Amino acid sequence: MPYLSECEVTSHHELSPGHYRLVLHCPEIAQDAQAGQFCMLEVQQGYYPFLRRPMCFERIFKDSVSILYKIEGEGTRLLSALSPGQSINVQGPLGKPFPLEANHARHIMVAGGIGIAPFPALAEAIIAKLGVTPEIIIAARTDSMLLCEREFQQMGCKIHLATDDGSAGQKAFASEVLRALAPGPDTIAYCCGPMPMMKATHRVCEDLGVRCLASLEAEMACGDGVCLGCVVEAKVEIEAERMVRVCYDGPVFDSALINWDNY
Amino acid sequence: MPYLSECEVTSHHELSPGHYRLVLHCPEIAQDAQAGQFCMLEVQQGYYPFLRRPMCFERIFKDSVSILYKIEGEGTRLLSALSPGQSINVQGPLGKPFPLEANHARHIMVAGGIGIAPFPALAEAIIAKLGVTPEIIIAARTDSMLLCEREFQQMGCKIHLATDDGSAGQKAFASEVLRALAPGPDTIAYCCGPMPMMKATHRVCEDLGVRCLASLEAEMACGDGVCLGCVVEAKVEIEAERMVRVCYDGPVFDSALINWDNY
Amino acid sequence: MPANLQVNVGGLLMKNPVTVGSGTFAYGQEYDRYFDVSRLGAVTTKSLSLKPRAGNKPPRLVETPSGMLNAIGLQNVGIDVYLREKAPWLRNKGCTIIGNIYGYSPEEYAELARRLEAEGAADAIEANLSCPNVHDARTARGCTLVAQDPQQVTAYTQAIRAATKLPLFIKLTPNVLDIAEPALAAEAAGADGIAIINTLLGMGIDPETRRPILSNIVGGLSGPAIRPVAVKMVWDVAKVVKIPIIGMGGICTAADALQFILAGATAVAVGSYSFRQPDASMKVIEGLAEYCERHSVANITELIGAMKV
Amino acid sequence: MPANLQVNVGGLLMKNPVTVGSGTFAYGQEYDRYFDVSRLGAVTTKSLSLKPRAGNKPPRLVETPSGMLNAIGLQNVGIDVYLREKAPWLRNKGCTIIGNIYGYSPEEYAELARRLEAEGAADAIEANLSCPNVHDARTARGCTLVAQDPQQVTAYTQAIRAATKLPLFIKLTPNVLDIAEPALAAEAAGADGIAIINTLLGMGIDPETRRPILSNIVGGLSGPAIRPVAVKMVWDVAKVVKIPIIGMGGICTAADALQFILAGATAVAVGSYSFRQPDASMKVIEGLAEYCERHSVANITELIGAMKV
Ligand SMILES: Cc1cc2nc3c(=O)[nH]c(=O)nc-3n(C[C@H](O)[C@H](O)[C@H](O)COP(=O)(O)OP(=O)(O)OC[C@H]3O[C@@H](n4cnc5c(N)ncnc54)[C@H](O)[C@@H]3O)c2cc1C
Ligand SMILES: Cc1cc2nc3c(=O)[nH]c(=O)nc-3n(C[C@H](O)[C@H](O)[C@H](O)COP(=O)(O)OP(=O)(O)OC[C@H]3O[C@@H](n4cnc5c(N)ncnc54)[C@H](O)[C@@H]3O)c2cc1C
Ligand SMILES: Cc1cc2nc3c(=O)[nH]c(=O)nc-3n(C[C@H](O)[C@H](O)[C@H](O)COP(=O)(O)O)c2cc1C
Ligand SMILES: Cc1cc2nc3c(=O)[nH]c(=O)nc-3n(C[C@H](O)[C@H](O)[C@H](O)COP(=O)(O)O)c2cc1C
Ligand code: FES
Ligand code: FES
Repeated sequence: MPYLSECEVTSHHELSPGHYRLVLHCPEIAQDAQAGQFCMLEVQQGYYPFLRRPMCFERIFKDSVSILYKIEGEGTRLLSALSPGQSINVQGPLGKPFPLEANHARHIMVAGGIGIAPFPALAEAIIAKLGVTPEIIIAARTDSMLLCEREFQQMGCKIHLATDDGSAGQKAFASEVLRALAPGPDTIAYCCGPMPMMKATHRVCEDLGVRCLASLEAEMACGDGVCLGCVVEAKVEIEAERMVRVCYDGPVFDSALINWDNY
Repeated sequence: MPYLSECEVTSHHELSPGHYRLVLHCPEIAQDAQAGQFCMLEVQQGYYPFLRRPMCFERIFKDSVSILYKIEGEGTRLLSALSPGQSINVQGPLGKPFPLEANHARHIMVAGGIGIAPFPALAEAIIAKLGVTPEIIIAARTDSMLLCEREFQQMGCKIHLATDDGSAGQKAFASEVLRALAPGPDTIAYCCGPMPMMKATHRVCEDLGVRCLASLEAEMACGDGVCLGCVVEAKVEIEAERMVRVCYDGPVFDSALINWDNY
Repeated sequence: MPANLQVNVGGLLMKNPVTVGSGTFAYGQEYDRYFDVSRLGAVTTKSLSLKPRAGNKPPRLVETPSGMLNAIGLQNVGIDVYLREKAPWLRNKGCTIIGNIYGYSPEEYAELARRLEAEGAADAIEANLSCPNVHDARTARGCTLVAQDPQQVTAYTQAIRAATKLPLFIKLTPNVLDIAEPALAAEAAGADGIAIINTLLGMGIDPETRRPILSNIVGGLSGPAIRPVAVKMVWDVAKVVKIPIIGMGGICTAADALQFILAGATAVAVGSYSFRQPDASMKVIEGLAEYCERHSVANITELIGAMKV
Repeated sequence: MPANLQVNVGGLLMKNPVTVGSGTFAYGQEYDRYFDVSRLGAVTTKSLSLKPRAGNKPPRLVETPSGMLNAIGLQNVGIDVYLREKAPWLRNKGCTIIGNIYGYSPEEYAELARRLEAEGAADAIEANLSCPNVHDARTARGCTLVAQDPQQVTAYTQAIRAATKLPLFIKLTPNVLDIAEPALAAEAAGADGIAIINTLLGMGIDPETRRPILSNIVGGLSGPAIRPVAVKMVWDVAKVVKIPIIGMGGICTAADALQFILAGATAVAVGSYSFRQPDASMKVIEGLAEYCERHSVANITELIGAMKV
C-alpha cells in the first residue's frame, strides 16, 4: 500500500559534485519499503516541473529512508535546494522489490553510475535475510562518481571498482568486470544503471548462465501503473501484456524477460 | 536605466500574519531608485509562475532596498520562502517616481492596506529634499494589517489610523479620513491602495481642489512598457495614447488624468 | 446544509460532477489504494478496443512546461479482459462507470457499446473519436481523426447510438478550427453529451540527439498548460448545443473545475494531474462542496454556464 | 572557428536566426536598455495599423501555468508615428527590421506595406493575418481570422505581394485543423516565408466573481505552455512548403530554438519570454553559437529541418 506523506528532511548532504544523499523522515513508508522499490518525490508545489520524480531507496531505516541522487535537470536541482527541517511530499513505496532468493551461493551487484542507489538497501537485506554477503561492482565515468564505497566496506562486501577513464579501479565497463569474476549458475546478479550498461550485463549473464535481475529506468508520469508511459517491451507476455510497466510490474525484472534489442 | 541583477537577501522577516519585509543587497539598483518606482522580482527559476512580480521600494538605502509585501498567491508565497544568503533576480528600478514638488505646504500620504509600501521611501524623500514632514493616513481592514506605524513615528510624521472593523484608529475609509483632515489647495495628496480606495480618494481631492498623485496597480507582464498589458484608461492622451501604461508612464499618475469610471 | 452536488449528464446520474480523464485512471484499481474511488461521480475507463492493444514503442511520454506529451497509442487490455476482470471490480466497489471506447470503424464502436451494455459493464458510453496517437506522424496530414470531420462524427455517432440505449458521450479533439461543428454533428446524430477536450497535438525534439523525444514523434499535450484552451472550447460548445458537456483539460483544483462549470460544463474530469496527485479528483469534489457552501449555492447545477459576461 | 549563424529568410538576410515576436518587443527601444538590440537577427515590430489603436479595455492579460493569456487588441501607435518616431530610431541603431502589419482589408495591408517600403522603414513585411484579439468573443463563431480561411489567405497575400517587393512573411494562427493549408495558400500567392505560430485561443474565469478574467473574455495563449504545439506546426508546414519558416511559440532558451530549427524553421522568434527575461533573445543567440561550436556545425543552416526521424 503506497502512502502520500509530507516528510521532513532530516539530513541532506552533497557527497561529490552533483551527487547528494537525502534522508527523509517517513515512518509509514519506511515500515513497508523493501530494497528495489522506489518513491515519487514532489519536487515543487507549482506546475513546473509538472510531474513527480522517481527515486529508489538507498537505505531503509526504522522511521526514515535515504535517497541517493544525482543532479540531472530542473527537478533534481530543485530537490538539492531542500534544507533539513523543510518537508516534501513523498509517494511510496512503489514497484516490486528485488526478490531475495536463498538458492544462490554468490550474489553480485553491478552498479553503473547513480545506478548504485538501490544497492546499499539490497546488500543489507541479503545479509540480514539470506546470511550471505554480496559482492559489488561499482562502475562510473570517473573516480569522483564512485559512490558508497565506505558503506559497502562496512558491510564487509567485496568491492570491485571500475571507471571509464581509469582514474580509479580498473579501466573497464561493469559488464566486463562481471565476466572477469567468472560468475556461474550458482550466481545471481543484480544490475542497475544506464540501459546500455544493463544490456551488456544481461548479455554476459546470458552467456554464462547467470540469473540476472535488472532494475530498469524509464520516464514516468504516475509511478503507479496507470498512465502506461513507462513501458518496456517484454519478450513474453507478463500478465497478458507485452508492454510491461517499469513502475508497477518492475522496476526489477528478470533480465531474460526484457527485449534488449531496443537499447 | 534599469538593471537585471542577482541580489542577495540580507534580511527577511514576517511583520504580521502574511506580511513580510525583504531586504535585498542591490547597489546598482539602490543607487538609481527613487520613491514610487518599483522592481520586478523573479520569484522562481522555472516557468511557474511564468512572470515576474512587481514590488515597489519601501525604503532605499545606499546598497540595498527593502520591499514590504503581502502574500496574495503562488508568487508571493514562493517569495516568502527565501532565506537570507539566497539570491533573487531583480529587474529595476522601473517606472516614474513620485514627483517632489516644493510648492505645497501640506503633504498627506493615504495608504490602503499593503498600499503603504511606497510611503516610507516617499516620506524620507519629502523630508530630505523638501524639508517638510508629511502626514500619513494608514488604513487597513483590521489592526494587524496596519504596517509601518513605528517607522513613520520615527520620522516624525503625524499618523492617522483607520480600520474597516474599528479594531484600531477610526472606523472609517481612508478617503473619509482625508476629507476630515480638511486638505486644501495648499495640500498635495499621495495615495496607494486598492483601486476603489484610490478612486474614492481621488473624488475627495477633486472636491476639495487638492492635487492628488495615485500609484496605480495593474497586472503586469513586462514591467517595461513593452507588452501593453498593464494599461489604464486616461482622460486625455498622454504621449498620444489613451491607454497608458502603469509600468512605464506610471505607476504614479496625477489622479485627475485617470478615468476612474472603470473602477 | 451541504450543497447538492448531483448532476444528470444526458441521463447518467452522477452523485457529484467529477469524473476522471480516460487513460489517466486506468480501470480504477491502482488509485483505489489512495482513496475510495467509488466516491467519484463516475470512473471513466481507459479507452477499450475489441482486441488488446500494445500501444506505441517507448518513449511514450515527456514532461513539458506545466504539462506533458503522451503517445501511449491506446494500450489497453481489450474488451474481453475488461469485462472479465476490471468491470466486476468496479461494480463490486459500487462505482458509476463511463466506459470509454475506441474502434477502427463505426461497427467496432457499435460492437463495443453493445457488449458494455449487454454485460452491464458501463453506465454510460464515451466514444473516443479523437485519439491523436494511433497514426504514423511521418505520413499523416490534415484530417486524420474522426472528430476532425463533422460528417464522420455524424456517421460514427449514429452507428453507436443505434447500438446502445446507454447515455452516449462523444469525445472530441481540440485540433479543429471550430469545435462547435463536430459538437453540433454529434448532438444531431443522437449523442447525449460532449466530452472535451482530448489532447492538443504537439511534439518535442532533443537537440543533443536531434531525434524526436517520442517514438511516435507526435503526441498529445495535456495538463494545466492547456487549461485556457479547454475552457474556451467548453464555452464555444456550450453556446450552441443543448446536451450537457463533460469538461476537461488541465483541471487540478476545484477552482479549475469551476471555470469549466461556469463556462458551461455539467461535469468535469481530472486528467493528467492525477499522475501528480492521485487523490486530486477527490480534492476537487471536496473543494466544490466547500465553494458551494461558501457561496450559498444550494445546487451545483446553478453554476452551469453561470459565467457573467 | 565560430559557426556562421547567418540565414536568408526568403530574401531577408539575418546575421543570426533570432528575432522577436511581434508585440513582445514594442519597437525595440525599451529593451535596448538591457542589451544592444541591433545584435538581433532582426527586430520585429508590434503590429502596425493605419490608424493608432487603443486596444481592448483592461484587464488584458493574465498569467497561466507556464504561459499567459493576452487580449491587448493591437494597441499600437499607428503607421504615421511609427514612421516618424520609431523607425528612425531602429534605423539609427542599425537594426534589421521586420515590419509587422495589421489591417481590416487587403487594401489596408497593401497600403501599410507600401508605406513601409517607400519610407525604408522595414527590411521585410510580416502580415499578421491571425490576431485573435480584435473580435467580440460573445458573438464570434468559427472562422473569424483571415488565417483560418485559405481562400482569404490567398486574397490578402496577393494584395500585399502586389504592393511590395520586400520579403513578405505571412503570420498564421494555430487555431486551425491543418496549418499546412493556409501555409500552402500563402506560398502559392507569393509569400516569401511563413511565421508561425500566433497565439492559441483561450480564456479564464474567476470563480469568485464568476466573471471572465479578460475584459475581452477570450485571449491568446503564449509562452512555454504552447511550445510543443508550435514545434509540431512548424514540422507540419516544413513538410509541405518550400519557403522558409520563422518559428515561434514558447521559445525561452537556445535548446528551445533548436527544436524549431530542427523541425524546419529557418529563423526563430522569442516572444513572451522577453517579458520575464528582457535579454532572453540575446541569450538564445549566444546559446546557438555555443551549440554549433560544441557540435562542430560550421553553418547553422545545416540544422534546418535536420531532425532525424
Ligand atoms: C524507478 C526509478 C528509480 C530511480 N532512482 C533514482 C535514484 O535513486 N537516484 C537518482 O539519482 N536517480 C534515480 N532515477 C532517475 C531520476 O528519476 C531522474 O534522474 C530524474 O527524474 C531526473 O529529473 P530532473 O528533473 O532532474 O531531470 P529532467 O530535466 O527531467 O531530465 C534530465 C535528463 O534525465 C532524463 N530523465 C528524466 N527523467 C528520467 C527518468 N525517470 N528516468 C531516466 N531518465 C530520466 C531525461 O531524459 C533527461 O535526459 C530513478 C528513475 C526511476 C525510473
Ligand atoms: C507597480 C506595482 C507595485 C507593487 N508593489 C507591491 C508591494 O510593494 N507590495 C505588495 O505586497 N504588493 C505589491 N504589488 C502587488 C503585487 O505585485 C501582487 O500582489 C503580486 O504580484 C501577487 O502575486 P502572487 O503570485 O502572490 O499572486 P497571484 O496568484 O498572481 O494573484 C493573487 C491575486 O492578486 C492579484 N494580482 C496579481 N498580480 C497583481 C498585480 N500585479 N497587481 C495587482 N494585483 C495583482 C490577482 O489578480 C489575484 O487576485 C505591486 C503591484 C504593482 C503593479
Ligand atoms: C497518458 C494519457 C493517456 C490518455 N489516454 C486516453 C484514452 O485512452 N482515451 C481518451 O479518450 N483520452 C485519453 N487521454 C486524454 C485525457 O482523457 C484528457 O482528455 C486529456 O488528457 C486532457 O485532460 P488533462 O489535461 O486533465 O489531462 C489520455 C491522456 C493522457 C495524459
Ligand atoms: C502581449 C502579446 C502581444 C502580442 N501582439 C502581437 C501583435 O501585435 N502582432 C502579432 O503578429 N503577434 C502578436 N503576438 C503574438 C506573438 O508575436 C507570438 O506569435 C506568440 O506570442 C507566440 O510566441 P511566444 O509563445 O514566444 O510568446 C503577441 C503576443 C503577446 C504575448
Ligand atoms: S509511470 Fe505511469 S504506468 Fe508507469
Ligand atoms: S507591464 Fe508590460 S506594458 Fe506595462
